[in-house]
Amino acid sequence: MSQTVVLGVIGSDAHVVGITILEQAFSAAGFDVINLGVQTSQEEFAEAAVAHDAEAVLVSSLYGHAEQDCQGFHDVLDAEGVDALTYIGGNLAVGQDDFEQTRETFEDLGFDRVFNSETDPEEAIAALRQDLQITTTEAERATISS
Amino acid sequence: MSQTVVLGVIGSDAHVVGITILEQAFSAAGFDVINLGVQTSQEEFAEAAVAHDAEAVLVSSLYGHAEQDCQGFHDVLDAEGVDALTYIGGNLAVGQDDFEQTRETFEDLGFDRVFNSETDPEEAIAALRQDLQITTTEAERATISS
Amino acid sequence: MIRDERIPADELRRIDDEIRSNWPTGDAVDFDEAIDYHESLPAHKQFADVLENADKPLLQPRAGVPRLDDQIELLEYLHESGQADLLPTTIDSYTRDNEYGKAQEGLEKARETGEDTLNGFPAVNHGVEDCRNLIEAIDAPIEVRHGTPDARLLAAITFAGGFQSFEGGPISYNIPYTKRHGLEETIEKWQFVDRLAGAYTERGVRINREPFGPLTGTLVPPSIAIAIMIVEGQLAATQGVRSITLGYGQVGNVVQDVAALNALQKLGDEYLPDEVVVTTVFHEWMGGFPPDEARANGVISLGGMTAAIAQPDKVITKSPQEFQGVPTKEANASGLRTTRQVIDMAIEQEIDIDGIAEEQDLIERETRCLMDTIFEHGDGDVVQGTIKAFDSGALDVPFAPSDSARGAVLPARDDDGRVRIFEWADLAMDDDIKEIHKARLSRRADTEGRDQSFRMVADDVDAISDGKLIGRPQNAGDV
Amino acid sequence: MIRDERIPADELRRIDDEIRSNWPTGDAVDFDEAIDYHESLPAHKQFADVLENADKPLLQPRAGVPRLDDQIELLEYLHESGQADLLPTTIDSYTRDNEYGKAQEGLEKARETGEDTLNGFPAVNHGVEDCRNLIEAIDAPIEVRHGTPDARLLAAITFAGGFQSFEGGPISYNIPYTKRHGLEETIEKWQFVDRLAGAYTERGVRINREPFGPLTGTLVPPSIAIAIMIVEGQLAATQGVRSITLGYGQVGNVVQDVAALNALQKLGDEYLPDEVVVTTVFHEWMGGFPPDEARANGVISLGGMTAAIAQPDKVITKSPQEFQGVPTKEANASGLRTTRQVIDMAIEQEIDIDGIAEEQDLIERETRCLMDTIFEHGDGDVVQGTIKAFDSGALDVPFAPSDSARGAVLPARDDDGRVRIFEWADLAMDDDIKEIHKARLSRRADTEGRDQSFRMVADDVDAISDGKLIGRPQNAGDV
Repeated sequence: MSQTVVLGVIGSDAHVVGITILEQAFSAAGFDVINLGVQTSQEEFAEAAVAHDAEAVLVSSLYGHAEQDCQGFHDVLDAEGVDALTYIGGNLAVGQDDFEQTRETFEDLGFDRVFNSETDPEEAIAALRQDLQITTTEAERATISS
Repeated sequence: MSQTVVLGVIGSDAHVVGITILEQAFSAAGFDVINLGVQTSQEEFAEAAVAHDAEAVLVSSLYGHAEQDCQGFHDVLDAEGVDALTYIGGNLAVGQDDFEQTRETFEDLGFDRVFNSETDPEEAIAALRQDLQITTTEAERATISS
Repeated sequence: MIRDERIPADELRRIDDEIRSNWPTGDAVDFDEAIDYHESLPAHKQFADVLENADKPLLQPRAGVPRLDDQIELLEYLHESGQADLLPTTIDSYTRDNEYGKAQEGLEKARETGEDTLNGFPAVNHGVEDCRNLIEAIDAPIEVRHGTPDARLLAAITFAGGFQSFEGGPISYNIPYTKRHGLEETIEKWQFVDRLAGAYTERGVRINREPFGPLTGTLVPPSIAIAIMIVEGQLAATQGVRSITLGYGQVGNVVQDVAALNALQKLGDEYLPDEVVVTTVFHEWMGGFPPDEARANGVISLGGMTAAIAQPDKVITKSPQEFQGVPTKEANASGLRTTRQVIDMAIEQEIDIDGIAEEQDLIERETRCLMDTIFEHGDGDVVQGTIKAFDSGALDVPFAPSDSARGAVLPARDDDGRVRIFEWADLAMDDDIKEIHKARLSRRADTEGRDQSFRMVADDVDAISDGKLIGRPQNAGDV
Repeated sequence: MIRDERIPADELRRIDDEIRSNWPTGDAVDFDEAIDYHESLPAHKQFADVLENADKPLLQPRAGVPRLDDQIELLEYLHESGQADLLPTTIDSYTRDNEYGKAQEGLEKARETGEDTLNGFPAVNHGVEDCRNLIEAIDAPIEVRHGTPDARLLAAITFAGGFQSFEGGPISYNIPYTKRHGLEETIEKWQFVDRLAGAYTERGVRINREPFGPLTGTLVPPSIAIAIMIVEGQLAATQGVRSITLGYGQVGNVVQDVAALNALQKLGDEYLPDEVVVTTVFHEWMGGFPPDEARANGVISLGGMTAAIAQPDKVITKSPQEFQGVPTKEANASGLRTTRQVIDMAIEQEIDIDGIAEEQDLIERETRCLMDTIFEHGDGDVVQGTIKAFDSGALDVPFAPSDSARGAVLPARDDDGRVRIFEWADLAMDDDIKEIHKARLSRRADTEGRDQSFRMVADDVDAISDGKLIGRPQNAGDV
């Protein structure tokens, strides 16, 4: 059985291109992708994670307000009983000169992994496979059958 | 017999396009044109006017230093015994906001007519015909035979 | 069930009364008086006539600020210093969301502080009289540009206010702009807008309507854009609109862009009723811009060059400050003049590029596939057909944020930089056409020594802002 | 009598000794040591190799300031912020007039005051060591650009100083630049320059030579420019030069410009000896620019577009501040990046324009007429042929200030904007070719409802700076 990931753009951000490409990439890699689209609230992420028993919640943000949009996000997930890995990626801070600082900020907020906007989808997929302890072989089988 | 005009760019100015077009226009209108080209000194104008017994000396200047270049020009012409109409045209002053003032400056220097850079060759030709009292008919005959 | 049928006159009046009661400025609208007003405008402010009779592409920028006097000053500047032929009035976001109360607050604050507290001109709040003050102050035709799913009150007030051109449509102002508006809902709202424009038209005041061609602005395959333009044109024509400007957003490949503009005009003329005058508008590149004004000027100029060759009726220009958002008025005027210079230098030249006819033929065949599926989905009714085709995925728009479109279709550039379809999902298209796209993308994959994949899509999305047309892999890139 | 013959080795040494004694810095030139120095330079500073092996057009700006550190800073900026592939060092006017004393004064004043008291880099005064300091500081190849009729000492010092490319030639740096230098005189001087470049070449250090293609920069008919390029290429080849870059200045009609660049490469390969590697350089519009940076960017972009289609080996870029003279370094870099963006977006596209082959054929036929007349005038000797053909007017350059050319030929644009010859004077050209030009100009006259006349010439000279390509009469102009 394939693993499910929930994907969406948080807050009032309407940048759709990134998650469209992520959806393709994770689907091609054998994951079941629930794409919530743009302008997704914290509650919608939590509800979808519960409804689909998701292994991971992938949050995208490109308009520079990710920190505000993610305040209390992990409390909401906890309250709904979501037990999933949480990743966030994109342009996470306006004028992010020092990405290591940004990474720390979002790890402190509770995210398991933090990616900048230059990250290839493959990198996120490899990380998720590692975190979920999926062997490459299994994943490759999934890709071939997809 | 056709009338002779001497044409040239005064001083160290190397703008050749304007006099090239003037040469064509005056030739087509039936004048004999002695084109001295660019970077012509006051003395060269005077010598050519004497040598060719010119009816008119047409001075062009486009680089903004005409006033300096023409100081004493009419003294040089007088000294050589030149008895010809003198016209000047082009960009006669740097930032010539008030052309009437520029016209006055050059009339004071001794020029019979002063033209700005927007002047059509036809206008200068018409002025010269008037000043030389050439009838249009005679000039038109000249044009046709040229 | 909503269908492509003209709204009856009494229903038009009923809705008109209803929507005009949504905000106090609605009261001032008097249809008969508005007709007189339009008739009083000089010929050079009659939008449709000016556009349709121009002998070269007319240029129009984007521009909108909250206060009337600022908007007048801005448009005067763009007209004089930018030499814009047609002018815009871009509406603020609150108005687009029908939040007239918030727009009012913003407008009042703008008047108090002198700052631009709204991102556009709140025409509903300004009301009929101030719209007319704008129309009278500017010596050129002005179009309303916005992005409003329910633009009924905006239309009622701006039409009465003397505007004679109105951008948007039920698909083009829904799919790329909002997440949760249903298509059925926006079609109904826009039928009213078109019907109102049609009512003016019937009385001799031709309101020009302009569906928004670029859609999501991100590598939209020409045939998808053209099919949606035709549908919106048909819906408008049904309601009595007689001057329709179909739009198309530059993809950056000159042959494909010229072919697409040709196809847009040809299919528009063919699919729309004879009594409609069809014109075209070309949008300079709507995707990501380079973060550098010098490079942005290059992108703008390629648009000007394309316009000089294809000769659309209108060009919507970009500014060199596109990357950073709303441009200064100087940058906006600069984009206009750069475009004008390129067009005027190139337009008298005979530039016939090989392969335009073939590309146009392909675009037309694709568009017909989409139009056929809409027809079939709706059993002959274009409204039902559009709703159902979007629902089934037979019609789709790449990178659509809206829940009303699947957004499952994915484009990628071929080896020549033309936009092809990499992921068809359920898009209705003949197999032989799919094969052509596949072969073209395969050639690119060969050149780049990689498989066709969504990586190409991602690379292509960023390519122009990174200084190239095609998103080649980094290692195969620069020397 | 001067002929197209290689200067003997002893004569080369004699002249070299003589000219190096003209200014104290000449002493430091040591040919064998200079060869070692060139060999020590890394591959990416070997001008000819970099240029000849590039897979897309390389960009090069114009730039020169008096002080070494300022010149280093300027070139570094253009390389990094402008992304220039090749860099220039433009020489000051005093050096061009061989007034090294005045140049020295200017340089010393520049060093004292920090102001740019010279309009370029006085390389002779700087001498071999400081030239090498410049070469070493900049991570790209650098060309010497000037406009010097007698450039012998400049060549001796800059070649020894590590420069591997040198612009100019006996016709192209005479006819458009000065009034009173005889052709025989400049040919003799440039034979030495080429012979010296040939001496380096013989020792394995290929000095690239680049005749100045735009000539007077004002509507020069392509065939006239190409014929002069071929002559200068032949003269250089005779003296042993093996890397020659023939130049051409944009006229603004895309078809004619692409055809001309194609013809330049083809005829260059054909007329020059096999052992010469012929490359081409395209100069963005050298005529009058619009007094508006936005419009200037449009002119620059049309050049970029043309370069993307024709793919010359090198492009010399203009800046948006061209109208006002020497640009700031920012504007200079901006012109580079605008050009780069247009080229990189368009170069992978297949843009085959109809009529290029026909236009190229016409240009080639015209060029052959001119080459034939030169051959005949010189009884087989290209030096004598050139001198005599200019003298008789069989070879001529429009708007030439020099007394060495008649300057009686006059160009005008045809109805498509291509540069034709309106006044042939004594130019040697087959009658059927003249008829073609006449017919094309006649079509324009019909369009404009006026006779063919010098008014067209005058209007065309100003057209691009006025925002158009063709100088149409005002009354038939804008709406």
